Amino acid sequence: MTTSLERRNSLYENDLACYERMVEIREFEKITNALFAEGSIRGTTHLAIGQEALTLGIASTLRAKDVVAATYRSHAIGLALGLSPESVLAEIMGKATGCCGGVGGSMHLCDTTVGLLPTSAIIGAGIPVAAGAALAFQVQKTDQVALALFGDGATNIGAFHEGLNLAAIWKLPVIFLCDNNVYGEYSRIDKTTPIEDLHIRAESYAMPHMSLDGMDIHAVRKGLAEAIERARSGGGPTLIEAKTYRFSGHSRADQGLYRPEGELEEWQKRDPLLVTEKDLISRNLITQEKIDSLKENMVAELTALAKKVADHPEPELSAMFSNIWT
Amino acid sequence: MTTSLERRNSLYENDLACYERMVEIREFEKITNALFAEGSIRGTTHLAIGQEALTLGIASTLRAKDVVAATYRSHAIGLALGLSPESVLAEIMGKATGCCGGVGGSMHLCDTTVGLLPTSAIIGAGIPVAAGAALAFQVQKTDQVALALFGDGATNIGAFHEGLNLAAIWKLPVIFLCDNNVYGEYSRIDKTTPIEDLHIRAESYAMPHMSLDGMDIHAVRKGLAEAIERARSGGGPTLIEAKTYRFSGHSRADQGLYRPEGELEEWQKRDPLLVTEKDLISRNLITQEKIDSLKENMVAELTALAKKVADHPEPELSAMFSNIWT
Amino acid sequence: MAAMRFRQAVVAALADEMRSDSRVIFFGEDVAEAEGPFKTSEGILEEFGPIRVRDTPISEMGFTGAAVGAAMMGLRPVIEIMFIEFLGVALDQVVTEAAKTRYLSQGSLSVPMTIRASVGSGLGFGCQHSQTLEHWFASTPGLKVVMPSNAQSAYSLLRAAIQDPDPVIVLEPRILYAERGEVDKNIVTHIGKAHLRVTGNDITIVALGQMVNVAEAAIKKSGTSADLVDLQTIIPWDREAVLNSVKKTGRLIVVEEAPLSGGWGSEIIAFVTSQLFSQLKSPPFRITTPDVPVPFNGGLEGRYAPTIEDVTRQILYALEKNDVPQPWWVLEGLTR
Amino acid sequence: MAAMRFRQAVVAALADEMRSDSRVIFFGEDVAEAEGPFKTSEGILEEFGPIRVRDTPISEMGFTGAAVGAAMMGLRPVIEIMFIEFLGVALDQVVTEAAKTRYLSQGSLSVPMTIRASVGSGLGFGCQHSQTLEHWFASTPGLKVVMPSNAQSAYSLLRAAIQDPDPVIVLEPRILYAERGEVDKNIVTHIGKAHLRVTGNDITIVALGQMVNVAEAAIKKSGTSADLVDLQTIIPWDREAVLNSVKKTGRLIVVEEAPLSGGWGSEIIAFVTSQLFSQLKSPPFRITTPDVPVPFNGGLEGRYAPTIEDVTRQILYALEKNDVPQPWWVLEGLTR
Ligand SMILES: Cc1ncc(C[n+]2csc(CCOP(=O)(O)OP(=O)(O)O)c2C)c(N)n1
Ligand SMILES: Cc1ncc(C[n+]2csc(CCOP(=O)(O)OP(=O)(O)O)c2C)c(N)n1
Ligand SMILES: [Mg+2]
Ligand SMILES: [Mg+2]
Repeated sequence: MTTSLERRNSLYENDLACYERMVEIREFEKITNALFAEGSIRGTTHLAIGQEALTLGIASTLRAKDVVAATYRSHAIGLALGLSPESVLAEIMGKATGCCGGVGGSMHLCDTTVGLLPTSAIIGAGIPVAAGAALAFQVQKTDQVALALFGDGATNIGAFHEGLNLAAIWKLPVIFLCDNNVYGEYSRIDKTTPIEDLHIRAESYAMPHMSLDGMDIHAVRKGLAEAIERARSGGGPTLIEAKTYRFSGHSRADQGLYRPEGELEEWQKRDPLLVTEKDLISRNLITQEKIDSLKENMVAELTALAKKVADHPEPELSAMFSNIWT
Repeated sequence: MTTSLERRNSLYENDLACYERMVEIREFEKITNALFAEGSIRGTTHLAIGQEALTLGIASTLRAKDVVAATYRSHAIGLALGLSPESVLAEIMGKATGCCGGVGGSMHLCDTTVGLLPTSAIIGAGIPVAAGAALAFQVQKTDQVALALFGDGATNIGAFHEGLNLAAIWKLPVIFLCDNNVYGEYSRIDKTTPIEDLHIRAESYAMPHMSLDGMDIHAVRKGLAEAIERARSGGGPTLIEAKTYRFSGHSRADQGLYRPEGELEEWQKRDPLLVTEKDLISRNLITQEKIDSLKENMVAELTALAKKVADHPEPELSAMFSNIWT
Repeated sequence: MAAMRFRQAVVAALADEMRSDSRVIFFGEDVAEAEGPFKTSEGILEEFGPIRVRDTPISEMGFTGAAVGAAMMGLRPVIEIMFIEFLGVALDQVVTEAAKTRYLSQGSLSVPMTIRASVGSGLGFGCQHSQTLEHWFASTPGLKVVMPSNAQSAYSLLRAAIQDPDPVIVLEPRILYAERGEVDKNIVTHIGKAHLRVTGNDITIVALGQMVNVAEAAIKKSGTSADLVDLQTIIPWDREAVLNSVKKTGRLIVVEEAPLSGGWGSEIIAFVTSQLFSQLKSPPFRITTPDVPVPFNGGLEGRYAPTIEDVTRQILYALEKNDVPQPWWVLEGLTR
Repeated sequence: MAAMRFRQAVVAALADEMRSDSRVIFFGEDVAEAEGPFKTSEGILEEFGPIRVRDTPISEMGFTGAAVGAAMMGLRPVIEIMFIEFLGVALDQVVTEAAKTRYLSQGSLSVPMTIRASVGSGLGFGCQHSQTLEHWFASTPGLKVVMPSNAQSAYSLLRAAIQDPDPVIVLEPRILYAERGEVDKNIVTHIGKAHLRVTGNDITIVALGQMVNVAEAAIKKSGTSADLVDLQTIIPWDREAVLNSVKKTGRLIVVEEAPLSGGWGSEIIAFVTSQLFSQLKSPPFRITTPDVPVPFNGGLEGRYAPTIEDVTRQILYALEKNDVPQPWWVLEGLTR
């Protein structure tokens, strides 16, 4: 069985592998949605359909020993960083075989072998935590970096302001990556935020910042590489705003009906899968037939996986009493 | 006995009265410091010596029905808004005659007859509260405005970020007045904040902003008037940074020894009292003799007041159990 | 009398208060246009408009503080905190500002604000979205905290909270939002007053929120004659009602959706013991959750809060043995 | 053995840990160059340098969260929260992030951070700077909370806290910073273990922080033979030590610098009552502060926390009457 680290390492310098992982995420999210609808998943889910280029750009640019503090919108970043569909789905279904033993659920994934810190379900909480991880790297004089992945809506919470200011004044090796998918729950970002380009908030901390096309993995890699290089070389933090779009609803059964007519369709024209497929085909790295069969196989695999995971063991009662205090 | 409101109203269109109030504040703070040193005041004190032009600029520009959410550095703003030296000193000395009946102390002054909300000893707390007061004015369709007075260090707390963003998106009639006196406790602002001009943080909220000379009452009035006019006319909030300097230590017995050689002296050349005296003399509104006698009398008055307040009654035990719940 | 869901009772109470008092405004995250993540503000924006009903940015400290300021100026703000855990980024405004305002202003200002927050376990939201956290508001003179247990108390308590001149926190058991119940709009509930849900003679059971329903079922199941005191207000709780019941029964059990360590029930036990020591026929005790984070897995979460079966077992043990039963996790050897 | 002030014991413990463990770092507001608002980090920056010892912006959420992240990565951060009230703007990072990390990472991560905060009344800092607020951390599996009562425990508990693999909050009674005491650096204190300050037979008195000294004086003054249990750790508290003492004495009083409503002592009373009901010779009770904000005026603040005189009165009453005395504010007709 391949480990998370192996799955992660397979992505480097391999655009085809990254594309396959994007397809995996897309189909995984669709199946998760179906499982939730049929009642096989309790609680909630937060899908990242349409944002696959962003998570893969992160996973194929950061090194496995760098760390990521992400959010409840966790499946995609988890799979991208290397967690297996089995360990993620098992966690979402509360199985003992899940990456958190089934006690975490959809909002809380964790796998330290690929640098995924426990994802937080509190808006902004991961921002100072990532700064703190970077502080440790600075003190330990390693060349690791930390990355905080958060949404557009999170730029209005106090922890964002305090975390960025602290990282700037201490020149910490951390990247603040804002996934601007246009919505915070059911609110369009312009309803809650008086500026359009969120990355300019970095000016308040004299921090370098940029915006990039979150639908294009190359653009994500390029911008991220620049920020990582700065962080590793002692240049301090960067705020990156990735312009993306949440193709699915916010969570659970949300259909996203509050979105203006045609907005989704506009963005779907730049579906990261399409963008990547065009690129790969033009570089003769893949054919349409391969793409079709790849997707078919992925659906088949994940459908089989879902059946298999459904039969995985539930956690023992003792799991509820473990890992609380030493 | 003159009321707070009368003392407040005496300031409007009266530069001489404003100057006298500045002298009152200066001498009041000195005596407070002496009383603390000799042990007649318990707890702590936060003086605003050197910042008299700012508090008087506020008091003579805002109307009495507008409200102010200020901080533990409360004596100066309290006296400027109209509270009597007796009610302020009595509060600082914990007397039943204090503006909070002696249960508040130096960090907590309040007088709703002149719009002073209970001053908060928590950094940044008054910022969203002021926005909320402004929300009430907007809903009630009055033409009142709210003003939050806070320090340079407070611009690094989450409540600053959230309060400004909320006020901007709702276009609330509120003025955020940052008293940049260069220090937050014992830390020079540049040690904790990567930018020099704090007012540019308003750009994060597409909010109008300005910086002004906090040592010159005319400059304070001019900038404030512009912001107030905008707020009253539905133009929303403004962030104002008043450049001032804390002549005294942060609190209690602090001597401010951490300040760079000569920095205080540089700023003292622009002592707001000197600046105002020059102005008034040049306009033949006062003479040096008058100034000298005014200061002499003020010292005498306040010295006598201190003796008198020392004999004021202590609060009854019942005060401790009053005004908690209805 | 009308049958409605708990969440509809919340909407009805808010709407009735907004109709009868123009000072009442309402805001929170996605409460206006989206009508609330739990549909607890259906139709509110439509009826009362965007001046009085607003969506906020994701800024709990900002909008909670704004409610404090607006309340000081004479409005009656009602805010929604989607999950009680989110007050962890805004607690200062509630306990250090709002609760101290009347005191510091010597009564010249008050903070008549209402904070509605969904609480509790049972829906698979995980350890950061499933706690009740009443204890955050304890030891804070100036605050009041209530928790409804059905549609009727959801309606009556929210109306009482909005009318109250002090800051009131309404903790709504999320798991009950979909529950149907009869609501009589004429029933007026007073903050600080408990409701005797069941009356009996042999034992007094004190509960709150969703545990009231669990306790009621357990009383039936065990076939005992018990007083079931639905506390309704946790701060300040109805000492008189509890003392009177225990004077009658001589026995006391508190059923809590709160951990063994730190749960609110200890105060009930301690106070009653100090006051009625000689009248107690058997040791009073608490039935609580174990000292663990709320687990996600359905099987585990199903054991987290006291269950009908376990409460039944403990009631019967107490009455038969006149002694204190062991919690299930001790019996099953899972922890001390 | 060395005589030093409480605040110097804090400095000594931090310095000794920083010397013996390079993973220990320290930051907070004005703790480096200014050596701490209460001079609790004298010489630390000078000895350990600006990489390990830092001043922070006024950003409790930011730097508390940074400590959480640094601890996850293997450092042992110690942070100073100047006044415990300031955690009201940062509680989320402590109770919802740090306390859940070990659980959510299934033990692959831990958060060995120490939060030092000054607490308590008596110095005229007013109602927003004088509380103890232990209850904010209650009901939070994963956290530990300790409170020293003199220079010795200030030293030993801080060392134990820094060495502990879990997040530990050290609540330092501000009023004790200037107090002198003997410190034996070889005395090792374990988190979760109480200290029997005084031993006797007739009654068990449980106290914490500055109240331990008040209780000790009251025991002397009343001339009673009492066990005085200095809890030292409030979460998780030493159930065994308290039970053993009450088994011996049959009587229990808790002396708290916490309000009648919501104070931590209720848990001690409730637990002991459930466990030792039949062995209790008289009703256990609490001596607390009244349900009021901490008043500024010296005369009023002097009555806020239990005084030697009042604790003496209540101990004597309990032993003579085998009953529960009234709090002073009831006797004096000030409130119910
Ligand atoms: C402090 C806090 N407030 C509110 C919430 C509820 N909430 C969960 S997700 C969400 C929207 C966040 O939007 P954004 O930051 O854009 O991230 P996205 O969900 O779009 O990825 C909100 C408000 C929360 N989890 N934490
Ligand atoms: C949340 C919070 N953190 C820390 C403090 C302690 N504190 C009191 S005053 C102060 C300095 C504030 O500096 P600034 O905002 O510049 O205001 P100034 O004192 O200079 O007027 C600090 C850190 C506090 N009161 N509240
Ligand atoms: Mg978003
Ligand atoms: Mg300052």
